[in-house]
Amino acid sequence: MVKDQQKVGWSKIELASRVAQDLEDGWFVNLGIGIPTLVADVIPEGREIILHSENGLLGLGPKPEPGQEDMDLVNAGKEPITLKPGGSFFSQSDSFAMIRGGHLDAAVLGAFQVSIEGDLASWKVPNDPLGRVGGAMDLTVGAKRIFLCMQHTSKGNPKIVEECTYPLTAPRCVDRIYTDLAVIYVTEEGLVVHELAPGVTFEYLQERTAAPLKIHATGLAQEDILQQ
Amino acid sequence: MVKDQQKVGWSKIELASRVAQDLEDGWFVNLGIGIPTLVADVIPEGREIILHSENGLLGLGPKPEPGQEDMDLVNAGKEPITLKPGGSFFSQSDSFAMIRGGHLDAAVLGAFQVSIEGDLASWKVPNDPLGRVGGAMDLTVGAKRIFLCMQHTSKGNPKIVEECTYPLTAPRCVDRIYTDLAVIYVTEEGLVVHELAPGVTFEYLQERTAAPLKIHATGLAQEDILQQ
Amino acid sequence: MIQKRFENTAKAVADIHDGATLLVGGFGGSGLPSHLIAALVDQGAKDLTVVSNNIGAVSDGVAALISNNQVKKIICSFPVGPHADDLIARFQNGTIKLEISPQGTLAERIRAGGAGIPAFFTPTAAHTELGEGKETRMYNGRLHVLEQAIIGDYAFIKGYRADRWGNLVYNKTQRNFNPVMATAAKITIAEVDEIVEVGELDPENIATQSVYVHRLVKLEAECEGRVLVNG
Amino acid sequence: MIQKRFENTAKAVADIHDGATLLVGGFGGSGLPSHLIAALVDQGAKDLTVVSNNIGAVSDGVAALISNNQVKKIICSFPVGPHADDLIARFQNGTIKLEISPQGTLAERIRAGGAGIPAFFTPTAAHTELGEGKETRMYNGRLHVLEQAIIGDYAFIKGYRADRWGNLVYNKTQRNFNPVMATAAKITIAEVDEIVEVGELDPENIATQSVYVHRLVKLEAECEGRVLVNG
Repeated sequence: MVKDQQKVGWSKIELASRVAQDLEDGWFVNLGIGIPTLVADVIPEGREIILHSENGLLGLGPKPEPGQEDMDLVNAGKEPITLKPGGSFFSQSDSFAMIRGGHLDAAVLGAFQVSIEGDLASWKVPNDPLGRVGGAMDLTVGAKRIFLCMQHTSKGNPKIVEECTYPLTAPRCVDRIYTDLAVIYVTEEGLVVHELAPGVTFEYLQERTAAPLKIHATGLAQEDILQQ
Repeated sequence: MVKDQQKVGWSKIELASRVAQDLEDGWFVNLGIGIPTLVADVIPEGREIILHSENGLLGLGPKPEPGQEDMDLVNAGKEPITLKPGGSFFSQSDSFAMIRGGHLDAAVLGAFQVSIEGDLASWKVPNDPLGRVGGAMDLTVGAKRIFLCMQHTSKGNPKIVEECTYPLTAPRCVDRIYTDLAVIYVTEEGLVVHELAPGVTFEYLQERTAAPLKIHATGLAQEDILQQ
Repeated sequence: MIQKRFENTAKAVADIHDGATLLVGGFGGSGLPSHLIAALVDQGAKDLTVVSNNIGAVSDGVAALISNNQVKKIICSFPVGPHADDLIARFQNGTIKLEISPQGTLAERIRAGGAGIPAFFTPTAAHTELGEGKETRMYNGRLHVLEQAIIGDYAFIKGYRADRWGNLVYNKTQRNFNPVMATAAKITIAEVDEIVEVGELDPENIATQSVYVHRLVKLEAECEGRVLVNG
Repeated sequence: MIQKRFENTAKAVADIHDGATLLVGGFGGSGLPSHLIAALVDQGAKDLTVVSNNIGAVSDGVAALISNNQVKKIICSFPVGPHADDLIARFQNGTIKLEISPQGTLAERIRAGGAGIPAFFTPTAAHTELGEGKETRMYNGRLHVLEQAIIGDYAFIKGYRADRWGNLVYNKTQRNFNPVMATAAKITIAEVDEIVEVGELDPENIATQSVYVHRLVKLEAECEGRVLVNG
């Protein structure tokens, strides 16, 4: 069901839901700061996905009800969250041992730029004197799969590019890119579009992408996620 | 009070008590296997000495009463012990992080040989194909002080020697040597006898020691520990 | 739904292949996963490399695998003990290789394996026979040796209580090598006394997190299983 | 008798010298030892090297020391945030040095410092600006960088409950960097909500063992203390 042209693509929460759809039962998944943290609120019913937060928590649940916030129970973005039954707390060194040791099935992260080869730039813009790496470099070398979850463009500029011009977080680490416009896989054959968001055409998507896109061999899905 | 000549020197439990006397209030102290484990049973009244066991325990207490043994609560020698209030359990990797990181005030260990310079040999006899290092090498590099607690001789052969002929545990690591015959400090000036056990003369001690001994500048103590 | 429970130890160890590297928890008999070891004796996988602290301390430990000729290499800190005769014999006739690692280095190498650290410098064993042949470097005026991480194909772990997700708690010094070995194997198999509902374990008090445990066997079920098999 | 309790934060931080290296726990405002930081602002020690994950996240964190011109170097993973303006200004005019370390590398460098490991190889930051100038080596077909341990002269830690021996438990994600920083300083100072009798904390559930904590301040006593001082 294609929506009104005024509203093309997925909203942030729809995008988070689209990512959540692809997280498999039994996976251990880290959520980075920004849109990825929304994934905790939209885990599909009946699926046991154990969410990891870099600050030392496994079993992250959705946002608390208003008034139930506990500032000793926060996510990677320092926002109050809840703990699911079966959850546990541990130190930052134990948390990153878990990350770097390859024990997480996926990490869902934000990005400034991602290249056709899956290079990721997410910690520093070129003229920023500081940068803010946080756990991104550890997650990109450690998690079994890296799923980006981001707006397709930034101030009208494409974030998916031939080659990153921003400082790298890690080379060749990204497996999939989920944006407000599409689901794109990083493959040996290049960037392959698997799904278009409502109201998005392939041409519309390519115009907003600074790297050549391919259509998935079995064709493109295009669904209104809200109908599912 | 010099004892009957038939029984010269300290018994094992007297020796352990003599070591315990020199452990200071508030110290964290590891006990190795063998005679050192007896130290846990003879900590002086009123002194808070927190004993560490390499298998992941701080706050080791004395042996349990007969019938109260718990095979999930054992020391480095796999013998049942007790836990003092304030004690805690942790993994072997955390335990050795504590040891190697320099956090223990002292370790009380056994020895095959110790040299005039404080070299320690305690893990392998020359013709043994196997050896058994356990935690000895970590303790000797990690603990702030190494106190040996051992029989002065082995089958009549001196264990205190000019130079170790057995494979080393660590070079220049021993601070003090407590034996059934004497208390000896390893110093820049050589091996200095601080105390003789009951019935032991300096000459008797030197005869059983394969390295030159010196008398402590302020003279020698000689006490019957049982009187204290 | 996450389900890590296996019906019995035999099924939990069934796929262990010849030549596998196996980490075995415990400190002597304390916290020793002896039922998993017994199942592996029955299963018969050969040419194993076994990483475990104490080898000859008890008869139902790694010594049982050695006596059954399933082991080609041992990495440990303490090979001797009352049940080391078969290890000594096989070491002397060259059918078993032995690598002695200081206990703290052994624990740290396993932790490093689980934590994505391939190698680290440690002062332990510098200037000794066990440091010979290893790369060395000076730090803080002291000689250090470079040690390599250890990763297992499988780890055998003994826990006290588990939940369905695979969270584990231990009882007292039963903990020892179990939590660290749990982190360092592709497949970690835990034998436990009890399996409780998800949410019953205190979240502040879980010593091995669910992410590290892949298979669970509850010991009572196992005993029943063995009776059935034997009967 | 072991007595680690100090009357107030002012006395607990009184001896911190100019040029000291200070580890500060917390993740943003969560588990942040903000009362110890406030006391150090009052105390005024200068030329500090501060190791802490988030610098500009909250006003009562390390940002307060920066604004008071007490810091010459920051080691962190995340310098930016709503309270980073003074850091940015001082970084740009060259009065503060900044070393950015990936968060996991930062945590591991601190753990290494506490564990007697002077250096280790990690895949994190290989092929990036943060790995530049560091020794590299291939392991398992992947580039790794050699990272150095961090040790503090002091660590500021926030705990939930303590006992007189210095054992600590934390509340939920308040744990974060606190347990690891507690291991890596010559003097670790903990501010806690409560001090209980020795033996009241569950021995299975102590996240920071007594050996790592040298000074304790109970926050209520501290608040009274500050009122007295101010009155």
